[in-house]
Amino acid sequence: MAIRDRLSGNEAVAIAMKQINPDVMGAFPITPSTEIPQYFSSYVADGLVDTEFVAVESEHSAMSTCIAAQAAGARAVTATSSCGMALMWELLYVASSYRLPITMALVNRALTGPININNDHSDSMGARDSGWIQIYSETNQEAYDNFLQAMPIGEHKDIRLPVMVCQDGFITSHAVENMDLLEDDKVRDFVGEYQPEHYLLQKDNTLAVGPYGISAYYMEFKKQQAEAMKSAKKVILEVAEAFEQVTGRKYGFFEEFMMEDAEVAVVLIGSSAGTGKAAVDALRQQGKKAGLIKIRVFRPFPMEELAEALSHVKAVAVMDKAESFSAAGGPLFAETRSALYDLPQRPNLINYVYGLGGRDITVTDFEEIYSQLDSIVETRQTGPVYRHIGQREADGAEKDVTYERYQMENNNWRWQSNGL
Amino acid sequence: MGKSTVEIRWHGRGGQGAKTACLLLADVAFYSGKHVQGFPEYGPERMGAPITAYNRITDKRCTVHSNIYSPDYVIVVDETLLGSVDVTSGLKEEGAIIINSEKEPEELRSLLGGFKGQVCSIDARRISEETIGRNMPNTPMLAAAVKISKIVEQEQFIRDMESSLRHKFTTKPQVVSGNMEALRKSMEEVKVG
Amino acid sequence: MRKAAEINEHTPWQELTPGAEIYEPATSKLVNTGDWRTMTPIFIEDKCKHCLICVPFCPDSSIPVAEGKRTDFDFMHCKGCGICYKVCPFGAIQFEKEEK
Amino acid sequence: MAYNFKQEMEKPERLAGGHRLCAGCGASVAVRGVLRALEPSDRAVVTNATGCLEVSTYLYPYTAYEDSYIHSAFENAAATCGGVEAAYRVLKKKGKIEENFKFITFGGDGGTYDIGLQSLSGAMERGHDMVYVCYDNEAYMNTGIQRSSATPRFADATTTPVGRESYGKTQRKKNLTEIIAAHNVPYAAQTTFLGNFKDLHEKAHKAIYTEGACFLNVLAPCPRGWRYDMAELAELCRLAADTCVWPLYEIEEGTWKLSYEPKKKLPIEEFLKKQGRFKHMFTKGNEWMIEDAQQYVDQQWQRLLDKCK
Repeated sequence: MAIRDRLSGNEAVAIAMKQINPDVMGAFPITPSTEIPQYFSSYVADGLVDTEFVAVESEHSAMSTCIAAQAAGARAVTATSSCGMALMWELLYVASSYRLPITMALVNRALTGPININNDHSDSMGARDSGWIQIYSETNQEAYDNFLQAMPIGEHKDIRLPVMVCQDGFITSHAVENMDLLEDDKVRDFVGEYQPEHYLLQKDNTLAVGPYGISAYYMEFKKQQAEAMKSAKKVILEVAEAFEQVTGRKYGFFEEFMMEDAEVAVVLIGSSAGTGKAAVDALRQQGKKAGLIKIRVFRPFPMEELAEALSHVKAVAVMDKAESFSAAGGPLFAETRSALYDLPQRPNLINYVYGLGGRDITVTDFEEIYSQLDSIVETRQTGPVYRHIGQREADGAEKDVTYERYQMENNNWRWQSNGL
Repeated sequence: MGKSTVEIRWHGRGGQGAKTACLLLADVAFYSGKHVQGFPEYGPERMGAPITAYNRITDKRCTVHSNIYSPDYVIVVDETLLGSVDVTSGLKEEGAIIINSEKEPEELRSLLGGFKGQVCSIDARRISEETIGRNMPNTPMLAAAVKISKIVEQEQFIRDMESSLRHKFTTKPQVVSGNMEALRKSMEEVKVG
Repeated sequence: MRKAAEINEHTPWQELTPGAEIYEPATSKLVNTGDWRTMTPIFIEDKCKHCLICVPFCPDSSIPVAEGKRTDFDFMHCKGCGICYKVCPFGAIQFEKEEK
Repeated sequence: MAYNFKQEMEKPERLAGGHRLCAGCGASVAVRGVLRALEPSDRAVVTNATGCLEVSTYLYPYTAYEDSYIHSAFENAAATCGGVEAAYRVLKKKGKIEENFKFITFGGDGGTYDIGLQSLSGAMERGHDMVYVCYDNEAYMNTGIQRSSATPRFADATTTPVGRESYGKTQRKKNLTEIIAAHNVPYAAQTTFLGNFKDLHEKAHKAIYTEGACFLNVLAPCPRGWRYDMAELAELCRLAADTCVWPLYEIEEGTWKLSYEPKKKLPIEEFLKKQGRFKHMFTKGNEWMIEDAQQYVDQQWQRLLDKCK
């Protein structure tokens, strides 16, 4: 029997960690992920876990600790956000290239500047090429479920890659929602023991990790990593299937919402997908054939599967909660458009960058986006491809949504200082 | 029971516990079998700064993750915010605002820029001082919110709160009785105008 | 798993150790750094009093010790720096131009 | 236990030949010396900061270490060592490991005095049961002899070159050993290669077998960066000690102790004149530099003597 509870996203992940009982946690506080090591420290303090909690002096050392511990034969976890992960940057590459299946709870937050503590995906999107598996969550339930699936994926002998499990800062991390937890023993059975073939503290053998790799070898190691990432697709689905057996909850590379007969669709990542679904529900009631795809697994990118899922759609809006400053659209857009290239008949595609630094996105925004898609279908004119939504504009005529809500007389914004 | 989706906005100051009250309300609704969301709006609060928190309470799971712009209820934990924050912004006319104040509802209405719906007042400061022994407006505000919004049935609310408090304060029964007294008193005393 | 001795610049990616790990100790012994030498230390056994003072000073671990006595240089690894020649109190090490 | 030199020399070697460090390198002499202090029954995990030592001792697929080894980055060797040690503690607690392991980190002055100082300070403060060994060769040798905060005043380095308007590095050398001592670690010491290595050996042994975070600072001359005849390694170390440029001392549980007092304290020129990096100090008109350097050494030496009283 599942345990019914109501938890914040941070608490949900902390509980997942407690149930897994990892060997080492290296962490340094940063908003909005701070609560995770805080909750976890209280489990350590109460003797509920066996974990060595290493309260390091920086995120850089947090990731260094995890890399070393995992190489030593331990299961290591961390939690961070934004600048914290940015400080780990170099080590993210070390972790994946050393093939160490560390698990990171990333609570997505905007990167500086200006300094901002609220949600967008600029932190993880910036790290998209670091060789980590990236799994995103819409809800607290998904943050919990994804965290439980991370280790069986990353630690699989054909994969051996670190996994970052992402959720949206504050929007889910600090919001209490209903959820179902698994019993501790079921979690332990599902996640299993960490049994690496080689590790530093092995009884009968030595291990040397982290050589200088001359050009004669470097490329071969990158090819190995690339192949591991490709193999991860299969394992991700196998683990999802095993998870469904235990929980009844179904996961894939992405979630298709009302896509079967959809003529227009939105593709996006994270908590905003829920808001988008509410818009789809409303539009469906008006008889409009709207659908939505929520990407769960961004690395590896489910290219063929996504193309298939969008093959029958006439117009698609890809929504990026991160800028890539390519002057040509955000990262999810670039990947999605590339995925669709091989289709014999491609939908028209537009890109919206939205929600940066905690800018809210509402059901009304989504309704506007779908109506833009409708007019693309009608006129067969794509219009501007690379768009932003939700920002104030000098020229009122340029607006495609109403902005009153961002100008609410809410003194919060004036008074709130930054806590980091 | 009321409608299938109830949206509530809390206004308070950092350190007064508006966020805690918001989470408590989510708890109360959760125990009654509802789907809940309780979330504060961040920037991080600092002591004394105005903060906002939200509840979305529904019969079926609500997927929306945006803030609440047209709440059914607004709860103001600190009366002094009335001068600086547009607390009735977007508040539905058929909804209500509940304000922690010793003033009468009609007197408060004049400070609310023409809001036409229900205005309720509750002297949470006095009630908490009388029952709990210090100014802890959370508990009385929570009770008033439950009574006015009817998101859960009152008797069940009282039962749930009692068992939850007993669980939390096993070694401090006086805390439980004080809080329970605060809840009951608040439900009796909330003034609807 | 592949041994270091079997790994070289022709090994395909499928056969390299994952993550560039090595599962054996001290595989550097396979490397001939002796060919770096331009000067060679010569061990004059007759003069040697086996004080072993040269041993810890060798950067290349190339002065083997057995049963309390040093033996001849490990010329596969000795780079010919001459430190041992300088520290020897008994003139038991000569230092001469390498003849190749 | 008294130091038995011959016995120590017979121990199995823990750093193998075949690494690609320069001929005459001081770093590998330091590593050999420290690892020799391990009891043969104990196993070790060696951690290494990026640097000459790292790129030369584990060049795929050739590791020079008899023990397990991990290098992760330049600036995080101490945190890396701490991570291994944390894993050891928990795996031991869970009964997954039975053997005794010791944890030893090597970093150059770049990875220790400078870019890795934060990580080092963190690990020392947290008190991991480990030893951090700095092989101090007084500049960033791996990237080509750029100045570091361990480079002494007047040294000619590639980012503090001697020029028409410049006389080399203008700042003094940072006193890292004192900084680490200020963390109140159980054991910190300075040493170099002297005589039969008794000083280095005993300090390494104490550092390895004292519980908690310990620190060793080993002056490890670099013939290329210092520009001296590589065969002269031992002489350079002796002069560093006898001129008191590099005093040998230890701080054990807060007590300062001098480990070596030269019979005759030599003038600093003896040390400087052997090295190309200080050559300009001996040209006419630059006598003030030697005076300045001498004055500074004398003052530092006196301060140390006062601490060791």
